[in-house]
Amino acid sequence: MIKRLVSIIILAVVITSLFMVLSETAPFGDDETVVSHRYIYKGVDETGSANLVTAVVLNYRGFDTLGEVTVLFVAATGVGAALYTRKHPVRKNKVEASLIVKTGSKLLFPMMLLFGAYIFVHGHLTPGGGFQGGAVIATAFVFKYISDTRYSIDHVGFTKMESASGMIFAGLGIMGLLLGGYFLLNILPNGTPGELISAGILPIIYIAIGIKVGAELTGIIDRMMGVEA
Amino acid sequence: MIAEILVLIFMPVFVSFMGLLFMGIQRKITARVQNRIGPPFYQQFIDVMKLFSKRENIGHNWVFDIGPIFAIVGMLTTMLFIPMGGFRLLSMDGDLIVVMYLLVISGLGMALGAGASGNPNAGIGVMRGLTLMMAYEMPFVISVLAVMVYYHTTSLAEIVGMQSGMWALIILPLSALVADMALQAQFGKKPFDQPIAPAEVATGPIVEYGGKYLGMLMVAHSIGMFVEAGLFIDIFLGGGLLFHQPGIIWQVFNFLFWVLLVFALYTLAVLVNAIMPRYRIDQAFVFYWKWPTIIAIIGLAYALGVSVW
Amino acid sequence: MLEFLNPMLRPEWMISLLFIGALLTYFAGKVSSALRTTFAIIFSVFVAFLVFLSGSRDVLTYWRPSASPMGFRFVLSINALSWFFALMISMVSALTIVYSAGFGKNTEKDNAFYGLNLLLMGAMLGVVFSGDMLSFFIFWEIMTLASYLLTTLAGKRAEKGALNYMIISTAGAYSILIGMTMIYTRFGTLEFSGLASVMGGADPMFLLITLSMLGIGFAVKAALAPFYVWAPPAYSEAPDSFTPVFSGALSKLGPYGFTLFMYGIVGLPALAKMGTFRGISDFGYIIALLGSITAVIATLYAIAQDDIKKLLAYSSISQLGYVMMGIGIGTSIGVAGGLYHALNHAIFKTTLFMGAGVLIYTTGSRKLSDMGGLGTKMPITFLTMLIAIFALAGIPMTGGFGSKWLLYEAAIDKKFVLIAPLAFIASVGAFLYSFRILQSAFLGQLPERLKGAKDPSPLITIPMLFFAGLLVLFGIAPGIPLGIIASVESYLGIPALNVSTYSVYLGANFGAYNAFTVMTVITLALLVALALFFIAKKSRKVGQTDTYMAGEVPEHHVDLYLHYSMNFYRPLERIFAPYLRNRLERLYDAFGSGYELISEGIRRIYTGDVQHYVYYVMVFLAVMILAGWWWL
Amino acid sequence: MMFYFASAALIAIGIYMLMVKKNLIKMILGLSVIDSGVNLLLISIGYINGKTAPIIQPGVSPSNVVDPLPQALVLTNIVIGVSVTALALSVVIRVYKHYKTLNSSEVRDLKW
Repeated sequence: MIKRLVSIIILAVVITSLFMVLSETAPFGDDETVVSHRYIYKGVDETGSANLVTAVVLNYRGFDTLGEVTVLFVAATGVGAALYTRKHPVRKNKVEASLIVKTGSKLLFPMMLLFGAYIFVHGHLTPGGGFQGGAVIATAFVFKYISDTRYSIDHVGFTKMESASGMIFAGLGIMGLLLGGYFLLNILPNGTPGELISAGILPIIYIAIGIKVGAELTGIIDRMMGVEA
Repeated sequence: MIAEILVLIFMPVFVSFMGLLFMGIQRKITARVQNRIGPPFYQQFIDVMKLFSKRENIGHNWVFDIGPIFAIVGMLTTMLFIPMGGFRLLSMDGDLIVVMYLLVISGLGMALGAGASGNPNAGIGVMRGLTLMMAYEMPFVISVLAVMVYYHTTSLAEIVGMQSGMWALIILPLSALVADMALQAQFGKKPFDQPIAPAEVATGPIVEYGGKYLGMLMVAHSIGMFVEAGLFIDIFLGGGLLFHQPGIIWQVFNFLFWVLLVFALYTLAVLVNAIMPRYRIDQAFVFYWKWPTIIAIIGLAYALGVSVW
Repeated sequence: MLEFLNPMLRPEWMISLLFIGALLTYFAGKVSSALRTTFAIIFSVFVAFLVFLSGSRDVLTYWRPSASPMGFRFVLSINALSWFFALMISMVSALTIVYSAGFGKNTEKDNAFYGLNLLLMGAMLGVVFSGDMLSFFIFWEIMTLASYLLTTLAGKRAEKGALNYMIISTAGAYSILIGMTMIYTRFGTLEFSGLASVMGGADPMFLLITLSMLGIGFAVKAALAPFYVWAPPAYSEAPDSFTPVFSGALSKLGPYGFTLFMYGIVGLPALAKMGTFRGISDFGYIIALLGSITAVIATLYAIAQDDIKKLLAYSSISQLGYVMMGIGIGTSIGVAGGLYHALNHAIFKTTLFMGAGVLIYTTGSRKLSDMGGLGTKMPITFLTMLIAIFALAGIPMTGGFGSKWLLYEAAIDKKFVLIAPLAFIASVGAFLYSFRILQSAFLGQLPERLKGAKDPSPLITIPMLFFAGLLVLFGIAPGIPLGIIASVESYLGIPALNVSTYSVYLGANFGAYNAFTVMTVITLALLVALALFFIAKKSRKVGQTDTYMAGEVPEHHVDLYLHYSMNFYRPLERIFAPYLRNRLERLYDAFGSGYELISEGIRRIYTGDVQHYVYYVMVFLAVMILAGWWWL
Repeated sequence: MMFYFASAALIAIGIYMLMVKKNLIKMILGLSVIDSGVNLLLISIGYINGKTAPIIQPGVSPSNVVDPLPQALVLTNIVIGVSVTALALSVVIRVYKHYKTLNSSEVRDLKW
């Protein structure tokens, strides 16, 4: 009990001061920062992407995103390593899903895939992008796993797809290096902002990221499902 | 030039002769102190004659032969570098430290020869000799250092020259006292005759030597007596210079006075020898590193204080 | 005649030749061992020859790598001081490589041995040739690493000693690094030539701190008083054919560092600003005092050793104490004595360690009490070691006397009544331990199992004979090395010594030392003694065991009793034992275990419970925030 | 202001879970809660009163959008958070297999 009390006191101190500092230094609803100013006013012209967040993520901070993808990849690898079993993991039958779930998942699965693809293809136009689309795709596979106790993904195919998309990302970056002198240079024309085919290489990258993230997250889920605990 | 060469030839002969004579006399004195009759004073000459004319000599190997040769070489060389009364053979070139190192040649050569003999008694004797050397060098070096610091020179000739007014013995009595204590061990007299202790290690390093080897060692020893005593005289007793006028006559007188001083120092050591038992080697070591060293340090501090401030 | 070599007489050539040679040697060993050994000998001897030829001509080389962000220039230069040390180092290293080739072992380790030896030689030359602190430090570290690896080549037993060496060396290197950083932040340059002009004007406190920081690093290599604990195990456990370099050449880098920084860079006037004691700077006086104390302590330890390499290791420490004493005193005589003694020590200690290697190879034991009577079986080894021991003990006729004499004169000249007696006593002690080697290894009775011992191959004896010859040459003509040293002194801005080929003249207050006169007199006396010896009846040779044993028959216990070398200085050891029970080692041990105890205590906060760690983080955060509120 | 308060509360709850709960899964949940709190905090720092999402389209002028930078950062943070959670969960699975417990104070092999 005393432990909880102490932790509450400590937390009160930390959080209160955090709150106070925040409301002093960055009052809620204040104007944008200097860096953002540039992004907001020049972003569309410079990148051709209507979605400014995408412009920041993929163009201005594209290198960060590559790193981020790497982190995800390392995490997936780590999960694989932590849950490694000598035999190929065999899913144990738990509770058989009900008819409604089975039927619903069959109905929804292609739609969810399509929706995920829509999200990452339109990453430069609407809210969303490769990561979100990938997550939606992974969710579709979760449905699959829930509804069918014997279902398992095609590991080889997924791995190949993931590698290929990763290589597309890195390859685009290197292409920029070769053609223009620095990494991830936008080598395609910007086009008209707001149209589907616009914003240079950004849609391609987002497609690659979407596929990669979907494959990785599905891989993680597969690993965790396959554990005999 | 001719005179100098004559002196150069005459001096070693004279010194070894006088040394043997003194050794004979000391045997007589010791005997009288101990209420014995003792051998005649010329006994040493008879011994040396006999040893050199012995028909059969026994040697071991060439290193063994080095011993007596080096003993004589070391002593002769050292003798030529110290001022002897009025005669300064090569001492203008000489330096106190050079002399002290030259003195070692004889001992080291002796130790080499003794070691090569392969007799354990010789080994023990050498060990004792070296240990004793380390023991008495401590107070001796400090007291000599006092003299060098006081006169601010390391040249023997300079030291002798600077004592023309007053002997260092009077200015630095403590250092002189300690140096005399060290002289007892340098002479190899009781209570510091552990290296050659006849009753324990069959006279130590020289146990294997006989015949001409022993004869050479006796000659070396007699020269060594003059060298060791002469060094003390040069450092503390004004080099035995009684008359400071130039001229060959005065020089001879000075030399005779020097020989007299050597005899006096030697007799003093012999008298101590006659009535003393022998220390164990570690007792001797502790003795030298205790009282004489403390006295020598006080003497050195005194000399430093007088000369610096 | 050798004009075509002129373009190669540049420091960067010599160093890179050795580094390339190290690689070539190592990989040649994979092909054939004979090729490897030939390569090693050719490269080392050739570079030693180049160093010899380069004389003391002033060659200054600047080299700046194209992408150096800080804009440092790497400077290599040859001047009088560095040439003197480079000559010493290259001579010892090259001849030791020749020497080790004589043993002709063919193990995989030998590849590394020769390669590392060349690397070490290059690094040592780099240290002395470098003209700025950065390259000095880089070469210094390469040197430490190479010598550490070489030491570990001896196998399991050497590892502890090597680790000790590495740890203390690393501490010393950090100390050097700190001093270097302080100098750089103050003056903005690391080049010696630039520093020499500005360091003199620095305030005394700054000089004292930087010099002490650098000095700690150099003192480790020079095995000076509180830092010598690594030396005995490292010297004695290192491979037998590496110890000559270790003790002969590598240890000289410590004195080199002191000389360079105290006199070459800071200079005498600036040193004097730190406060003087009877005409010399306090800093120098402390170094000199530490040196003389080291000399005495190490001598006392050396007397008690039965292991020949350990004895020589302690002897090295003691002799380096002399060198430091001379360099610390810093007068014309003192520096000359120190540098001369460094040269002499390099030569005679190399010879002695080489001889020790031969003895160990022959007898298969490092214990002196296992040897004996080898003098007649191995006359060349005996003679060379005898000359080296004469030099070590400072007997006139060998080089060792001149340097010791200069050192005493320097101490007495300044009336240092603390230093002079210590130096004298250490010298007397040197007679004791050096005679122990002679008595135990070469004199006395020959054990039965060593009947077949004989002198080793010419590859081994020639370097030893060369060094012994040098010692005798220096004994007769001290003007040859002292002339070089006089030019070093004038380079350093110290009044140069007044020398001619045969004699040294120090001034009115000192007797001159005329080596030629001494030599002549000794020769004359020798003639007299020989005449006396040969006029008398010829002696009959009898067997070694045919000695006076008071009626005992010696056959049964020849090995055990007739050879008196077991516990040779037992009485002396008994007296000193209570005072010398490895006090310093115990001090370091206590420091180590105390540190371990504290760390053990700190480690306790890692309870293994993740939640505790969360607590630590949060408490720390809260404390920081509260402190922040408080202060702001 | 509400958002600041909510995010602070979320962070506080997450840390409280870390500090008090013994169950490893609950601790990971706490970590996720902290994650959400931080995300919310970043997003609300970037909010500007009366402006809309940073997507330039007809009817939305650049002077009328909120700060896109924190949103991009949050995007990154979400991915990192997912990675961390996945890795932590898999480690917990491993821990459970090994120790047959999820109680953090019983898993003390890290001790000394």
